[in-house]
Amino acid sequence: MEKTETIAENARAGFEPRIVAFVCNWCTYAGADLAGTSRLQYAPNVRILKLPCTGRIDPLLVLKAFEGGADAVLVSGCHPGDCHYTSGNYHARRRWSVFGKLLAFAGIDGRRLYFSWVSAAEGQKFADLINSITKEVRSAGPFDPVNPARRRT
Amino acid sequence: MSIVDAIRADAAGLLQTGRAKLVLGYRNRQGRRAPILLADAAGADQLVYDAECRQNLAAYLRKPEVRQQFPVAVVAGPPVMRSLVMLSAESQIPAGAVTVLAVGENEYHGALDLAATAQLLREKYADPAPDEELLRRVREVAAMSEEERAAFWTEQFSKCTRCHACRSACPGCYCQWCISKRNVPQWISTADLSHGTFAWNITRAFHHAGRCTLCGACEAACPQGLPLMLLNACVAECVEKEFGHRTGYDLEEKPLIGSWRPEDDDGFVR
Amino acid sequence: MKLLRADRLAELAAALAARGYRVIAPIRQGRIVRLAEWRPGAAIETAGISANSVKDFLFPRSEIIDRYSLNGGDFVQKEVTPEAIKTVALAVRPCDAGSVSVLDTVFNWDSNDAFYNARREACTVVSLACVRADEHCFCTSVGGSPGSSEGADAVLRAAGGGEQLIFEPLTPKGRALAEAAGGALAEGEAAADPVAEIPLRFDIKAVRDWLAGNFESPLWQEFASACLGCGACAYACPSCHCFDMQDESNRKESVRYRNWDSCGLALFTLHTSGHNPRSTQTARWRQRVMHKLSYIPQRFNLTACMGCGRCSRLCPNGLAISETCEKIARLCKANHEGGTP
Amino acid sequence: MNIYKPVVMRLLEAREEAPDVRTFRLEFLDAAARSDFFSRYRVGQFGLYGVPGAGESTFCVASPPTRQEYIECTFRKNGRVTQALQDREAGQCITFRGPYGNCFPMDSWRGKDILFVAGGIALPPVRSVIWNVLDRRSDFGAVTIVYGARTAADLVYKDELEQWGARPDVNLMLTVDPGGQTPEWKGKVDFVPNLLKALPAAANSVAVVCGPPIMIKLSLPVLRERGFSTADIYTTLENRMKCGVGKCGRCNVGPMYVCKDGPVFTAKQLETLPQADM
Repeated sequence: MEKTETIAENARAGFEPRIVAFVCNWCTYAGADLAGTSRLQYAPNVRILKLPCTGRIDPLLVLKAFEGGADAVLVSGCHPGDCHYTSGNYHARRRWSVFGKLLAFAGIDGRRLYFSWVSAAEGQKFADLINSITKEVRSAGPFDPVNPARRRT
Repeated sequence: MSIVDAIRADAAGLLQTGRAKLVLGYRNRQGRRAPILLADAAGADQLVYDAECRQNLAAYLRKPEVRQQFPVAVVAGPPVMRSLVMLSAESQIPAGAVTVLAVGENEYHGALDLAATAQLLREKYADPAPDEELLRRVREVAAMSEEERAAFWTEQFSKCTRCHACRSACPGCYCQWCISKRNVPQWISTADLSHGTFAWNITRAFHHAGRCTLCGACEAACPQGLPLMLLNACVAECVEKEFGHRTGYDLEEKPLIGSWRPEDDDGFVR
Repeated sequence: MKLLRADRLAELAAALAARGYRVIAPIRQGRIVRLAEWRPGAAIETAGISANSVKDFLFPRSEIIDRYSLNGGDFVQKEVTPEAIKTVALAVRPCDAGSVSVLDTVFNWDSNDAFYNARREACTVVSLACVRADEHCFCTSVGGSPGSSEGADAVLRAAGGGEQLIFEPLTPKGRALAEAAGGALAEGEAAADPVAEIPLRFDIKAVRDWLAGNFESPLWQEFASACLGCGACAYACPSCHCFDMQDESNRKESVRYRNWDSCGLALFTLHTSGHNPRSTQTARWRQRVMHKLSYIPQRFNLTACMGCGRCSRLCPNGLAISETCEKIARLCKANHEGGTP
Repeated sequence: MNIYKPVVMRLLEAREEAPDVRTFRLEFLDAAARSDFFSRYRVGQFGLYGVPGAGESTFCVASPPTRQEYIECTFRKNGRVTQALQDREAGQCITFRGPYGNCFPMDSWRGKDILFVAGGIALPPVRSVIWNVLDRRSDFGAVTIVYGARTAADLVYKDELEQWGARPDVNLMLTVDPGGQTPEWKGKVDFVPNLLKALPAAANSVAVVCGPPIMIKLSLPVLRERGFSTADIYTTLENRMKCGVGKCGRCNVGPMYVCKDGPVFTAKQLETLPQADM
């Protein structure tokens, strides 16, 4: 597991990506919780927002995150079959597939929008996921002023 | 008998017998084509039909003034027929409320009910010739870098005045409270600034995933000439490739985003 | 008399831009000709009419009219000054220039709208008289004309069979522009070409009389039957001026936008209780026609329709003020001659 | 001068009048704004009350010009702005624009009998006129107040109703719609228009009528039958408004702009307006 940087060290590197993570309450949030209780360190750049299920994570939330200036958005929930509400993640999967391609077509592509399955037991996977996404976004650089969804007033 | 004469005869017949209280068709208007809502048989000779008829008449089925006149008849080419089948699959058309005056590329199929229309579409118009020019432009934009694509769409959306002609022209946009009208919370900004027009155009295109028949009415209606069909074509291509879904061929088709299959692809999920 | 070669309009634009004017002119963008900011190298379209009008630069689609910084329940009001860039609207149509008098009246009767007036002061309107018209134009039926100079600070008139353009300054702003143009305008004599022939399509007086007494007429249902209730006609119309005010905020700041609005949209008159005085599209189309051709004439003694034909060209469903007026005029003629409508 | 720029007011007290209905008592933060307001305010005018980030809403000024320490407004929580307003606590500020619109012609009523008719949440615009009349009681003849609501709980200004009922020089008739009464309800149980039938014929009197459209529609014929001419019946119109200064076109009904030519109209004027657009 590679050494994670603290905020102080990041600041010297200059660009600090702001990543918004919409996660489902039953699996990924529990996984993130497990990462915390297992003392796993992961990049502090992520802001985690808990929703009942990936089925409830609306594309409007993703647009609102980019509008507010997110450098990247992660949407994560239970593996197919594990959903507390049986089929929330199946619906979400179709929605992500179409919405992801539409946003990519409009200028918000794979280095800005990430989807993942993280179960309640995968604390390690969650920590690694956040670290790798942070690294990718840092190399991609700030999303402003390219971000087409950004509020400019 | 020419196609137009056949349409006029059927329209007059339906109005006289009362099988339709209103016929939605096209009229000649100073050389261009415009929708006409005929209530009396005498006016049937105003009806015309040719490739210039681009408005999707299925969009009128959400108007209260039209719904009060059910049953109605609709002059429909393949894209409009598919929209009618889609609307029926989404429970927007009561049984027997719509008779379709079905017109093909160069053939008139008579007055059909929706079941017969879906059958006709499956037999005769199952795989319409793709619009090569449109697909070329979609590839052209898709080939751009992320920065170029973002700049391209920011520039296109900057002309959008949020007049919602695209929403009014589309049969799929029948929500009484469109998301853009909601202000608690204000999901989509009301201003025509970049964040408002981007969120509006992307949300509009996404809400038609698996529901759009690529009829082109939205782009034709846009006063500022935005290339909306690029967004629709991108979504339609993904929907057909990923889920094998083609809109408007089955009265019982399940909504794309509202249904799922275990074997749906999720290779893009980490 | 000031003259310039018709194909050297871009040079006039360049000269004015060099003197600090933001130049707005009809420019082709894809299949649409739009009034947009002129950039060196862009060709100025002198044929046809732009999809949008000079209204966009006097009364923009969205404008911030109030700004607050927020701190929990408290707020601090911030100064908002109207933004007024020195602008020249070059080669707009006489109907656009004429619409400025409607906007001036509405935004200055009883109280003065500082935002509109700031832009209006900073804008010089140069209209280009029409030598051709299309089947949608009907300015002559509403008191306008293809060569009118009303509302314009200067008029460009084609001369020498379209080879030349006469630059006719009319106001101090127009004269200041001629002076700023400098070498781009040459001295000389030329006779203006004849303006377009636009047949009278209806008698506005007969239409207005009919409107005054026929609010309840069932014909409105037929006039509005094809309308699907979008904002295309109102947003393209040079004299439509209705607007909405919406606040948008995040935790730290809130702005109050003034946005265009349209009586054709259902939300325009919807009460919070759910009651909507104009609940049908028929009532909304009636309001559009009555407000322009009956109510504003009664209040301000001017017609709020310039006959530019934009609603007729742009409406996806073929509605048009001119078509409704023609039907009404035919009706009046039939009633007048005792025939049944 | 930015005609859309509001002034800031502090919320002194918020009183719960009925379910979801609250009365705000507001004071101007800036003395100059206060004197400017009261130099122009006449009873019947309205204002736009706002919360930055939510927007502005239109209500009448419910307190009379004879009381210049504060202004009051009463409103029901129904949408985004009224929700934001009702979330405000005493001591916090809101924005205000006004006074806008025309007023009740009080001076022309000198010496006349006055009948006030109100329904439900429409009492506030009438209440400002009632207090204005009662503050100059000797200028006017007999005062009759007929006020009804769907249920007893929906009656607003309950304490003031008692004050008016206790006054010898005011004839107060309270009612609730059938089925809206509570066991201890002492007032009448009937619709407001029916109460008007029992009134004495109008001699030298004017009527102020405010309420839901159905109440006005049923009350007008009864008042006409009791001898009120349409020129003597006044009402306020509640159109949707945004700018309040005759620019945005939203409140346009017929040739009238309700925010400039109204909100106070006589029944005679209302008859000239297109009824379908009301």
